[in-house]
Amino acid sequence: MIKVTIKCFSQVKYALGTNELILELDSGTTTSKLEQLVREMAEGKLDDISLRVAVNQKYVPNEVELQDGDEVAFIPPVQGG
Amino acid sequence: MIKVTIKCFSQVKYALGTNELILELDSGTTTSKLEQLVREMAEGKLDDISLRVAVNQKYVPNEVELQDGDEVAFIPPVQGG
Amino acid sequence: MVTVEIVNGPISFFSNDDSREQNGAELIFNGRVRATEHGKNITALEYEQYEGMAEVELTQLAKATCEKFPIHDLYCKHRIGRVVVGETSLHVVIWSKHRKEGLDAMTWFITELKKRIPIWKWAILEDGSKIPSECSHE
Amino acid sequence: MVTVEIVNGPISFFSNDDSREQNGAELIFNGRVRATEHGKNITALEYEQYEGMAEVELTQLAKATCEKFPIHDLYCKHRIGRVVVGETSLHVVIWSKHRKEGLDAMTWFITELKKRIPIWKWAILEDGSKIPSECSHE
Repeated sequence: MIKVTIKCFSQVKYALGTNELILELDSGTTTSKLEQLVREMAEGKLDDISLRVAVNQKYVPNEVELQDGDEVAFIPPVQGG
Repeated sequence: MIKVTIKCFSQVKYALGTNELILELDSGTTTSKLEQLVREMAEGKLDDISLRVAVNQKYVPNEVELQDGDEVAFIPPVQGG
Repeated sequence: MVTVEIVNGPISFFSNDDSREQNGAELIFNGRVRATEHGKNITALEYEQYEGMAEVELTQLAKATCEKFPIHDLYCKHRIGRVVVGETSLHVVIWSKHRKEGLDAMTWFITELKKRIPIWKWAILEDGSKIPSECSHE
Repeated sequence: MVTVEIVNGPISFFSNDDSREQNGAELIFNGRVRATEHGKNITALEYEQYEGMAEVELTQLAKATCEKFPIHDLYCKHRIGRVVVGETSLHVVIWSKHRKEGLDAMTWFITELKKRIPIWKWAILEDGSKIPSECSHE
């Protein structure tokens, strides 16, 4: 098992009602699998929202396998400026 | 005869050594004819310089006949900014 | 050279600098909070950041802008937290030899900022409620 | 609305205005005198204007810019007389709803200004002599 921290922002925070989740996952869990889990937890509220993935505060364009202690964020469309 | 004032700026001022010329010209003198005269007075110093014509402080794109009392400027490339 | 700051509270603008003898062009962009956001009347925006990542990404973007365009310096401040209508949330200054590269660099920098810097807006409505601003690509 | 001034002496910049509730973008351009002009070292530029015509043309251009682009306001000050290296000779502020039209309007306004406003530069060289700056189309 691995433990990962999920940082929640904007619509993800709004949908899940929390800033941060700490989850225990099976070893070998990928970012795609975790995104699917997060979308299920949001009960449809994230269905129309595209999410980019950041692992340890860096965008990762492709699916990667998560490691114990990783910090993950599913980044909804950004709105700086 | 008509009397016109020629305002001189930048390279025209530099070439003719004056801010202003007042000339008496034949009735019917055109802007093109006056430009030719000014270029002759400059003794070649304006040969490589394109000049636009303003009459009474407005650009005139085409040749016009000058009137008594007109203010004329032969405008070298402008350099504002 | 780049200077990037993410600031919680009012932005102090970068001060005027007459010592730049080779910088013919100084271009300043101030992004302000408007009274309407996606058709809704608002009293303020509340900017949320991914702390750490936002500043790192913004600094990288500023450096990339200085490499992509022949500009001398780029300074940027982005405000976080509550910003009331009329106040400045984003302040960018670019110095360059001529205006063209400054304008091109400003256009690119802000466009990319709006694509990749993890900062989000929450709309504060007239009744005091707070909701995520809808996604926008202006 | 446009405000245009041709000023003999240092320019005071337009002051910050937080009351603009529908102007998301404030874009400011400051054109500065550089230490070199067409490869020559200079200590200052001396700007000459066609008095009367320069201000009329500049005002017309500012109005034309507000008609051509969906911007709210354009303020412009141009300095005349001697401007030492590092100082600002041209100060333009454009307010608009979004940044894009502001950037486009700024680009067009300055490009046209450099084509048609009857203002010229004299270079003041290090030995104190004064010559017309060569024609430039930057």
